[in-house]
Amino acid sequence: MIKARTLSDARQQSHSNAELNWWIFMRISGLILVFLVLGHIYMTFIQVSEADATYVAVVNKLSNPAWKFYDWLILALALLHGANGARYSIEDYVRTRPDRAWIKGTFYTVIALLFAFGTVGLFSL
Amino acid sequence: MHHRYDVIVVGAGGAGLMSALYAAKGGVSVACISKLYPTRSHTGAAQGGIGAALGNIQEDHWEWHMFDTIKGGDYLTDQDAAEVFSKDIIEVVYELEHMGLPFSRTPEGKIAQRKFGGHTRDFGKAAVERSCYAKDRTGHMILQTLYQQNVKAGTLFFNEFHVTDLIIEDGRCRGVVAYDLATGELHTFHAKAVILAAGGYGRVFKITSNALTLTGDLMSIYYRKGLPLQDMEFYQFHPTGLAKLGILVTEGIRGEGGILRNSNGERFMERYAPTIKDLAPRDIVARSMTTEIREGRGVGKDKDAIHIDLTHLPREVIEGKLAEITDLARTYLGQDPVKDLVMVQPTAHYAMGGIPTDLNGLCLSDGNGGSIEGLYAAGEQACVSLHGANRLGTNSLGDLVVFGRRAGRYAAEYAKQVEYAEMPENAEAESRRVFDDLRAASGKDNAAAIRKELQETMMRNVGIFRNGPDMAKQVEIIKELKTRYKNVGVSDTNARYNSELVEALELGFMLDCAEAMASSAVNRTESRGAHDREDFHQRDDVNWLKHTMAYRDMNNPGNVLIGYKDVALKGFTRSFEPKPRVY
Amino acid sequence: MTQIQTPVTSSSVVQSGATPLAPADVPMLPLKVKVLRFNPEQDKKGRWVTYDIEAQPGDRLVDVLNEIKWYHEPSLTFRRSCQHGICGSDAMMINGRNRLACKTLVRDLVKGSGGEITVEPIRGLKVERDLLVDMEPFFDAYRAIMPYFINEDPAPAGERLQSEAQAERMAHSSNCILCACCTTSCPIFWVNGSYLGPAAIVQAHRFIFDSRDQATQQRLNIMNQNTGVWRCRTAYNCTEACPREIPITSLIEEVKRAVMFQQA
Amino acid sequence: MYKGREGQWAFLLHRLSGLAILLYLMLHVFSIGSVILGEEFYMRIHHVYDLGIFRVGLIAVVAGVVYHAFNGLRIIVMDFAGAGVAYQRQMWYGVLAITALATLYAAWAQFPRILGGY
Ligand SMILES: Cc1cc2nc3c(=O)[nH]c(=O)nc-3n(C[C@H](O)[C@H](O)[C@H](O)COP(=O)(O)OP(=O)(O)OC[C@H]3O[C@@H](n4cnc5c(N)ncnc54)[C@H](O)[C@@H]3O)c2cc1C
Ligand code: HEM
Ligand code: SF4
Ligand code: F3S
Ligand code: FES
Repeated sequence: MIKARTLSDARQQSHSNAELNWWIFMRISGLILVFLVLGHIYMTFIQVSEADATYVAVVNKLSNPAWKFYDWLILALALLHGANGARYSIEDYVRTRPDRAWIKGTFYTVIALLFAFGTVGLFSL
Repeated sequence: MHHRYDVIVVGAGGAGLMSALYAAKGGVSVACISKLYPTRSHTGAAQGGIGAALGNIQEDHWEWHMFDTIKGGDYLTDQDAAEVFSKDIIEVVYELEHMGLPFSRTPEGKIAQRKFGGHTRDFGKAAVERSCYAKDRTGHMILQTLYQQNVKAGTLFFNEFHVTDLIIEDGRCRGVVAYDLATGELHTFHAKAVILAAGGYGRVFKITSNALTLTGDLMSIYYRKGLPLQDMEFYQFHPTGLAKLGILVTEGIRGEGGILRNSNGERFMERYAPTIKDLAPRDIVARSMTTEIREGRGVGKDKDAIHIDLTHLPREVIEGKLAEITDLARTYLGQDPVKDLVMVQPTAHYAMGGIPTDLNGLCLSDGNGGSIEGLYAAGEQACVSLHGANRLGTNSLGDLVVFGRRAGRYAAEYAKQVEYAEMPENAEAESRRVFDDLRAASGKDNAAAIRKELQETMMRNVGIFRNGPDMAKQVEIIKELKTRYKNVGVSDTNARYNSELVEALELGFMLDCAEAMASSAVNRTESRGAHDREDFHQRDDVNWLKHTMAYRDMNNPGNVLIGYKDVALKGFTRSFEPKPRVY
Repeated sequence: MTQIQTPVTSSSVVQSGATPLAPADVPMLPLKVKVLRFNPEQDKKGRWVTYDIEAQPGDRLVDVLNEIKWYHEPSLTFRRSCQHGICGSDAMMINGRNRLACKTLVRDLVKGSGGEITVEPIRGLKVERDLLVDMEPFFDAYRAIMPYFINEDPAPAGERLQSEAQAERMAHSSNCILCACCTTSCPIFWVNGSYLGPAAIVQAHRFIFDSRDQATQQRLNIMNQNTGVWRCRTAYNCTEACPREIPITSLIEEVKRAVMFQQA
Repeated sequence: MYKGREGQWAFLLHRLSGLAILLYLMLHVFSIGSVILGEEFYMRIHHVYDLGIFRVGLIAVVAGVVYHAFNGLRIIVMDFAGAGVAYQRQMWYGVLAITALATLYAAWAQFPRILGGY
């Protein structure tokens, strides 16, 4: 973003609620993720060993639509939440314009691909 | 580099910002040059308040304010100035409020007011709440508000530019020369009108409430041109500076009920000013304190301080209305006003004298009505003679805005009427010479050592109590320091941000101010207001009801020539006969 | 030329005018003052220089720096004016934290037997020379929030009324002296200069919560942009650095909520 | 290093943990998602996780997630309640304590399995 140096710059830049909405989203998704992610970790890592997550086990578990939805919610919320969080970092640390555009572009593409990959994975089983 | 604006304002304290605002309102191009960022100006340090007869707490009238100002000034105040002031200030305080200044409020939502030294009802009957305040940071709020309004108005600022010379030819001011700290370059500013508002020179004293940068630059530059400085002998010592440091503890502390006590715990002001006690004007309180100390009733290790007692006030008042000074006392002395007595000492505070002006801020070139066309002045560095021989608390902030406003207005009006007067070629030659001299000097002497000696000797010889022999000695000391000053070298040869060079320059300005001050003081053989002589104890209206005009002797530098100017003893509608000054 | 000795010892002979006079029984502490110096005309990058000097526990750090400048190293460059924390000139990074040199006492920096004090310029703004930085970006951010009172209604003859509680709403935010201690302590501002920074938000708060002001919406809009309040990650460095004890993070959070409710 | 206090470190850790678990999430989605590429491919990746170093790494992920989650709650409380700002330090120590406990618990649950090769 260009810095608002004058009032008119500032006015020009101020018509979007994007940052506010993301801010709220981070909080709401965070609240939901607490339960989803901690639950997920508890069930898949503490109760059972990582070694138990065999192909068969995963396929079995995901044959239940409830788990499908549960995992998909984590996938969607966590990726969005994480991607936006990473955007904060990119905007803070990458200060030159062309670099930032490239990095953001590549990063969003990777996230989108992963989301597609994961979704297909969940629902094709 | 060369610049050209209709009006140039020098200084961005309360006076400079107010005049810049009003000059801009006059529809001319304005630029403000300041050696500090505007919000760093010392107006921000003012705590107690700004006096105006709003009558928000108790009945009050501008006539009472006018009377108090004149009496406070020991009748050396020009009464026409006092009348204009006491009327205008009411309007200007409301104007400040309309600019958004966050004043403290009364329960009805009006501007809050409190008592202050020397402000009375009914011509001296009893203390009255006249000081409008924003907690104890009124000056801070005025400075911020005025700067904000200038940002709104789009005033152009040249920050960290030190004005080094005024261009005056054939009785008309044509502009200024300034040194850009960032690059080390000299800039010339061509103008139709120039307003000077560069503040005071308290740094000539050792213990002072003034900032390090208050070195009387523009007074000195004016004086170097052979132009007069008025009433320089009148310098106010504020009774309550934090012991040793001089950092100010507002008079508002006594307005809120604080009491001065000596080592016996006695409320000694009852003896010196039976009617208004601790709320007597500053000169009287400072002298009473010094007398107590001299007679062995001081407190502290060196028995050279006095206690201010707030412990009987509720904590909310102390931490709320007096938050600033509570913090200062805790930080610097480790004394908590809520439960401890705080040690204070008189501190050099305010220059009543300065560049003489008329009621519109136009600078005067002599005591007989001569003036410099196109040159205006306001604020502490100017002398309309509102404060006479002693300023009342809260009247300085008032002075800044009332006379800053007038100077801005009249300068703009003037600038609209005239064409640019020609700027001489090589306008910066004199400034260049001053810098070259400093750079080329032998370097045998250290600027800081000279400054320190000046500050200590001024404190000792031209301080609260004065006498002929000491002051005469001081005149000689200053001569000697000026000779030594010629040898001060500047070891830093860099162009960018050369603060050593600038400080050496400022020392030169301080020496001039001290010279005018000491010479004016020896000359006045009476005691009046802040000028108190042990060898001439009485006020002498027959011989001395007149202003001093100190000129540098251009043929014999180092010598000071003294002239005089009449005191305006009549206001426009009211006048007050000189009377003995008792409280 | 003035004699410059480094390292130096002082200071029974030369004592700065600003230094409070020592009662004889207060000991002088030996200090090593490590200053990160930079001269644009000679240096490529900053260099540490150590000054050996003596001071009293009750001295302000600014007294110590003045002492160095006046008697030992005249080229040392830093801003200062009022010497008591009201003008906001002398923000610097002292022992790793932003403070005003004039509100920092020697006894709060070293132990009773003396020690080392490090002094660096504040971060995130270009160092011009030694401890003096370019303040323009800081004031640009200040100017971007419309830092002035706006009320287009014709003014009444007297004051605009305001209750004591409404006036108190501005008590903290109007206390700001624009020293930049906060903005230059903010980890976001260090890396992202387009963030308006805590000081500008405090100034916006001053007007947003002024019952008399009419430009609340515009200011909230400015705060709502990418460079505004949403960049704050509640790191609290600003609050801890503020010499005026303004609860800055609280104020920023209030502005965030105000933006949220405005848009709701 | 700037000598910030709790808030600065809380922020720094929150950011680092967020980025770290995002990185892990991306790997995780890829590895679990690879079920669609068939059992052989999936298990080949999956066996890498059996390495001790990975299993210890997973404990670190737990630590990161728990810290981030609870500090995220701390941030939300600060954003919406004045008291949250007033007690942010105490809450941060709470977050650290919870993180430490959760991490120890995860380690306690994991180490026998790691040592036992299960
Ligand atoms: C601690 C303290 C408390 C006070 N409390 C009160 C109070 O409660 N009530 C009251 O009425 N009065 C009070 N006063 C007095 C009053 O505040 C001052 O007299 C007043 O602020 C002076 O304002 P000014 O605009 O003239 O100058 P300043 O505010 O001092 O500003 C001077 C300006 O000139 C500039 N300048 C100086 N030299 C140059 C140069 N060579 N080139 C360019 N620019 C230059 C500076 O940068 C600065 O911007 C107090 C004073 C002090 C010190
Ligand atoms: C488990 C529950 C979670 C909660 C309660 C939570 C909460 C939050 C909150 C409130 C923020 C905003 C911080 C701020 O504005 O200062 C945030 C930021 C962030 N979160 Fe989460 N989060 C959670 C899970 C995750 C997960 C699973 C990831 C990774 C995929 C993640 C990655 C991030 C990142 C990268 C940031 C940005 C950090 C920054 O810029 O400061 N979070 N989180
Ligand atoms: S908020 Fe505090 S730290 Fe920030 S600029 Fe204002 S006074 Fe300085
Ligand atoms: S340090 Fe920076 S991140 Fe926010 S709380 Fe202060 S502005
Ligand atoms: S010198 Fe004014 S704030 Fe420190």
